[in-house]
Amino acid sequence: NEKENRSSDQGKKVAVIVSTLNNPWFVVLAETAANQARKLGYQATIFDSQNNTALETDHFENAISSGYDAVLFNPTDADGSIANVKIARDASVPVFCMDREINANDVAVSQILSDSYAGCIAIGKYFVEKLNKKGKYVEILGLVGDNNTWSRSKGFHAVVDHYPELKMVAQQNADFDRNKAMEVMESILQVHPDIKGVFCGNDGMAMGAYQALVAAGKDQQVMVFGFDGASDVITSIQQKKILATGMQFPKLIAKTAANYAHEYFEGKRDFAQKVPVTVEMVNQENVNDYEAYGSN
Amino acid sequence: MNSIKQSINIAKFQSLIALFVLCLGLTLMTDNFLTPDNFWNVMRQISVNVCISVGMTLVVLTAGIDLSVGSILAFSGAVIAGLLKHGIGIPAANLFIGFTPLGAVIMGLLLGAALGFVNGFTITRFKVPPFVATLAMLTMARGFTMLWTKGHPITGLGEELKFLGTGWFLGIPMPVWISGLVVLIATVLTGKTRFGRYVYAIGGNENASRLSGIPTSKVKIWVYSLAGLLAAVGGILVTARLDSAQPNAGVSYELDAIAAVVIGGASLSGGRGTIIGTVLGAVIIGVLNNGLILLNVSPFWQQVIKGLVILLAVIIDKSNKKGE
Amino acid sequence: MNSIKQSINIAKFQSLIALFVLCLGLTLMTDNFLTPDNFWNVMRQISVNVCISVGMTLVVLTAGIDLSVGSILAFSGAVIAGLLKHGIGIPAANLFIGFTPLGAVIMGLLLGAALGFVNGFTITRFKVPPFVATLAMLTMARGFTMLWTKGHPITGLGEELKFLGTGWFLGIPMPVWISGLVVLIATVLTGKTRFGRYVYAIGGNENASRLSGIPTSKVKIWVYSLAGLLAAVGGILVTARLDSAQPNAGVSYELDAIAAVVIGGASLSGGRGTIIGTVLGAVIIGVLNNGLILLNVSPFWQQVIKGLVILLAVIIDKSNKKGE
Amino acid sequence: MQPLLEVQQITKRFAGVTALSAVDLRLEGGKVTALIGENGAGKSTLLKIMSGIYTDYEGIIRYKDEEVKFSRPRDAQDRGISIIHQELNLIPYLSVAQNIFLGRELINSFGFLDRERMIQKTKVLLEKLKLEVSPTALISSLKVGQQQIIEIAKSLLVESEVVFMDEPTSAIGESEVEVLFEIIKELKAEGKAIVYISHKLDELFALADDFVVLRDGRVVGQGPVREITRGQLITMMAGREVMISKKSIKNKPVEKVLEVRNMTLQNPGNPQRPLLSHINFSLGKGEVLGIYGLMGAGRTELCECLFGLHPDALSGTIALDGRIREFKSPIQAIEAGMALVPEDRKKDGIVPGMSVGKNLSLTVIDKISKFGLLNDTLQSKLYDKHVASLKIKVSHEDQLIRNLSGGNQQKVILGKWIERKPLVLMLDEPTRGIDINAKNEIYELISTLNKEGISVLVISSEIPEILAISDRILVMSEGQISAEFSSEEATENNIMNACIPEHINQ
Ligand SMILES: Nc1ncnc2c1ncn2[C@@H]1O[C@H](COP(=O)(O)OP(=O)(O)OP(=O)(O)O)[C@@H](O)[C@H]1O
Ligand SMILES: Nc1ncnc2c1ncn2[C@@H]1O[C@H](COP(=O)(O)OP(=O)(O)OP(=O)(O)O)[C@@H](O)[C@H]1O
Ligand SMILES: [Mg+2]
Ligand SMILES: [Mg+2]
Repeated sequence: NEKENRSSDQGKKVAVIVSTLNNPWFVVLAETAANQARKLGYQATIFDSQNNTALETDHFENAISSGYDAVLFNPTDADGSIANVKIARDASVPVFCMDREINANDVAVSQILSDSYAGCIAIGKYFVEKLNKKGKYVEILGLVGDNNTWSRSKGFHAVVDHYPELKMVAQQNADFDRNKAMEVMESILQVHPDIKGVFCGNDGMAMGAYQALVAAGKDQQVMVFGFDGASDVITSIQQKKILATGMQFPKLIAKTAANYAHEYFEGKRDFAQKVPVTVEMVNQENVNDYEAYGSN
Repeated sequence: MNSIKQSINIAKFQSLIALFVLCLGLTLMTDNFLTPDNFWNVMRQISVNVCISVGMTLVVLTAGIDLSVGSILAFSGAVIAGLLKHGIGIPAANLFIGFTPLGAVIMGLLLGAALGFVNGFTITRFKVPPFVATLAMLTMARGFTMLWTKGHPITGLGEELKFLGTGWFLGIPMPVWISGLVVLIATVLTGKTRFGRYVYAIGGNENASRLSGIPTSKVKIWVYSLAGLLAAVGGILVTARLDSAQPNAGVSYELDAIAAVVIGGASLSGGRGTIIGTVLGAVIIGVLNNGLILLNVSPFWQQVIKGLVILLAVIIDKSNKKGE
Repeated sequence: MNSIKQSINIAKFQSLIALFVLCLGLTLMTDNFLTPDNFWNVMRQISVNVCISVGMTLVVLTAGIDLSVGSILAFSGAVIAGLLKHGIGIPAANLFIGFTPLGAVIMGLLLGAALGFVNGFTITRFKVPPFVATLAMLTMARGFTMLWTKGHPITGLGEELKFLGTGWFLGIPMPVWISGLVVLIATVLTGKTRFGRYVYAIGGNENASRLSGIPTSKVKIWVYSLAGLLAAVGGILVTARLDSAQPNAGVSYELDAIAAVVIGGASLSGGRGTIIGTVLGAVIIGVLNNGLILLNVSPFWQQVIKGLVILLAVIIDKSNKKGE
Repeated sequence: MQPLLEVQQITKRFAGVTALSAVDLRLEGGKVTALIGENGAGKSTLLKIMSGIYTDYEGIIRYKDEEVKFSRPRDAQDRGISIIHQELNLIPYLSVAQNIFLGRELINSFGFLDRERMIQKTKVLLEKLKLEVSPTALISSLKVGQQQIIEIAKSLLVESEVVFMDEPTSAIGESEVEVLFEIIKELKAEGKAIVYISHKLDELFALADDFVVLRDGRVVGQGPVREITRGQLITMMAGREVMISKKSIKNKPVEKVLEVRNMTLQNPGNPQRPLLSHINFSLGKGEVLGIYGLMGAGRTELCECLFGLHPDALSGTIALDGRIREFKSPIQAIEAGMALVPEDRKKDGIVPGMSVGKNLSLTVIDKISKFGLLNDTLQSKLYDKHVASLKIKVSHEDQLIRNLSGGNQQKVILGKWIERKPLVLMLDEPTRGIDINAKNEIYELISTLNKEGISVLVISSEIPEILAISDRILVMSEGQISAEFSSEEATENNIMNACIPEHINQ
């Protein structure tokens, strides 16, 4: 059809639509995807949805009408983003989801997923083990309107809630923000100086919580768990400051997505609907096998 | 009257030139700007901002401001989605009320108007500055949205609602029909009715308006209620387009709306501005957003450029008005 | 003078009662509110907002508003961190400039003041409404922050800087020393100097002030520069406390600052308000944030409650001022 | 005869002041009642109560034999009571017609505004008032005097039975005043009750049937105007005898303080017709130079130019104390020794939310500073000095200036300039809306300043005032100086003749 013709005689264009650039993890994801696409000989542009599903719609529409040939997509929302991917599908532009899932089959060509829920189950297990199945703990949530916040929280609780002697004494949000996490932790420590563990919805908040613990002289007593695999936290795990994090592999995910797009252009069509990229738990024993944001 | 027309013309003129230059540049610099597809794209994308900005224009004309529109949008959207999907159940009374799409939409609109009413009431009855009253509402309505949705999106709302967001009618997308209707009604309202005249008068000199027998509090309460209602219309559009109500929808939409109003030539100190100017302001912002993407500008630079454009638009507007 | 004292007293009185009730309630409801530890906790947490709010008070006293403080905070913090960590290198000229912590901090402060200056200049020279000028700056400075950091935090800034954020001196945390100093200087500045008197006069009647020989534009430019400078001080504190500059630091801090100013009894239409009132406003907000967490209130309800408190504080303030 | 409107035992308190205590008043149809009294006597307050603006008062209002209590201005309007306020109450960015019909717009059969009909009616009204402005002109483009006529037009639009006029003539010239008087006479003939407040006593004798004198919120005298003399009225108002001081002739000054040559101010909207053209005059040391002219003659612009307010559109030279100066801003003008008491007190003169003490010290902050910090004692001293020497009626230093009456506000503004000891003091309508007692005090003040060697440039729209205080009089017409008289030569007649533009005489 027309689209094929137009794109075959010149370099193809790949849109990288990412949920937010307000968090370094996503910056890594977006930039790796764009760079890989460029390496494969395509033009690539990053679109920032600013955590706003409606803005994401705009990006899809704009990308399609300005002739992008594929979308490497990091959705803002598992449900809300479905409509957006459908826009692309209807225009026969292939979409490859990265990191976050959309709750629909056969809309995206393939979803390369980092399973936060499963990853947090692993962390939950380790958490239970490290706290010896009892004691008070605190959970710090990300943005309360964000569905990643909840998939992480649910994965964690799917394990931890089975241990009645593990008591969550506070659950507060810190919007994925390091400073806010520190302040929240400072205040929580006033009421619950005797907690043994903190589970944070991402690594930035884990760093903030850790800093509050250091200031209160409780960094030895309280174990901090994060999620993401950001560079600060990997370093901190090496230094035995933070206990564990869930390593997602943004670079791997991004590259896979870009490679899939390349294969798609080459004619391949039989992609697996879901390609899980395991979230690996990084702890103080195995940290030397990892580097920030996973290996290349 | 003529003078109002004149100022409309000037405002139009200003923004039209800016818009024209922008469009010309984009047409020359990209292949895809001037296509019917992209045209409807831009129009559909601005429709939410147009609805909100029209309400904001009314508020700004009375020398007020409404920071709560984004949160009201989210709450109304969430309530529509919730009612449509789950209805209201009161288990104790063994009662369940289901809602048709129309019923849910009406409830959402009423909710938006009611929240706007609360804004207006606080402002007029307790003399709370609009900035503060609506700032408080911004926080509260967001909290209510979270409470209502428990932080989770509400999805799968059926074809009828979806049609409002994604359907076409007579070759024009539904959101464009809806925002167009809003603009039409608001233009008549501000230019041709007593209510509109009072809105301008209150913004021009509230005290004098009261002494002239204008029920200033009543008019202002109406204005904020309308702004809330229009935010709810925005909420319908956003929800319908996504077939999903997002709890964090509409965050910082108030800033885009205010930008549209100001680029459209209205004065934040009240009494001056037009609906049509605001629409042009919204179009400029929309074309800019679209154009920056077509031009493949990095998202970080986009912010810098948008800030500059807002500033330039207002500076040019100001300097041209000096000669008046 | 006396009248300033009086109005301080009234503002103090208002906010003090509110604060007292809040503290009493929290003391009764929790075991841990009234402890020295928690006291310093709250004080340290509000220190950033205090710095920003003091600058905001000056701006609001001149009947202006500054929406850009959060972005300026982020940009200054990022520049300090970047200079400290990487210095400035110009490979072409084979030039590299390293920065000591002091040097970097000074550069950050200068940057903040310079961005504030740009705000003031746009507002006075081109007569752009403060809301619009600083809205544009909000967007632009955030964009620059992203460009400077490439979206990544800059971490590991050394002990000297960290001391400013986490150290103690004579039994008082460093951030509290710094914000205390800011408050002290600002109180003298507004109450005891010609500059302060001019700030109040301009907010009270700009025309009359100009005709009395007050250099209104100059004073306003100073005010916005100071607000930018104080935002940069906030940027130092945030960066130093975290030992890391976050590109998304300070988002929506302007709203907290405005809330503090307004709860503190200042009028957004200018000419009325005090530094000490604002500080009390910031303390109220800080105590509230702290208390809601101590009580483990659900994050959803926290927003609703905060909105309500802002509203109530202002309504009580208004109704008591009626009798004046 | 049965009164149309009657108030009994009206008392009104503001925080701290009792503005009215136990006032009785009877208004009859077909009569003009003059309400007079010093600044702050309570005149405006009384009218505001009767027209539904203040609703918290004690006492009874009876209208057409029926006790009424208005809860808002609209109620009174609907019953046929209209008021022209002392302050202008117009919407700057609406047009003349839109303002006149504000709150009572005409609606066509579709429920939309009937623009044509409103413009038509406005035209008729404006013709009647002999005001030549377009019904579609924006109010903000009109001068104060023209705006005041629009206010009058607004109140004439409704059929009302009682018309209150609170100093309608304070901003308009003699010819407009005559038009207004014609209209008032018509209203009177139609059987309407009119209350007229003015500080210009001559007007009252020409117009009023009855008088009511208020002092400190009490009625201190009333009766038919023909049974009282001017002197008696003044004594009643002031509680003592007041003499209008006459200007004594003195020697011509030799030293010139200010010299203006060929000053022209371009009109940005209309380059063909400059706002000021080829102004030449000089001001001697210790001289009082009066400037008279009709509304819109350009007198305000003249002062503004000398104060550095229009640096871009100005040409010509200004020499102050023998040095050619170019003022780019008020600051430069002030530093060179100029001072301006502006025409619009509320908008340009006072900082309403500030105390009297602070307003007084606004121009001389350095004088109340010690070691770079403001000093309370010095400020109080400054305050005490001026309150005593200017006889400012104020209860304490921290009283907000907006709670003072107009005359006292004006004295504060004068005080803040006197403290700077300017070379040239410009007074633009210094006694507008000020009672006769305060007026006299201001005249005395001018002559004291004079003796201290301060030169004064004073704009006034009242010929008697100009005659009373000036050593020399300039008459302006259409942006030009049309005549100059020494105080001996000047008479009401030759001044009036000089200010009528030539093409009208032809
Ligand atoms: N809103 C107010 N708050 C406090 N005091 C007021 C207020 N309005 C008027 N007053 C006081 O009430 C008294 C009567 O004022 P009013 O304006 O009626 O005087 P007036 O006779 O109209 O004077 P003028 O000739 O200057 O217009 C004055 O002492 C004035 O200071
Ligand atoms: N901004 C303006 N645009 C156009 N014309 C103006 C403007 N300001 C003043 N004018 C015109 O300039 C002339 C001089 O006005 P000005 O106010 O100086 O007169 P004035 O003698 O001081 O009158 P008044 O006695 O009312 O103070 C008038 O014809 C007026 O209409
Ligand atoms: Mg009066
Ligand atoms: Mg004048």
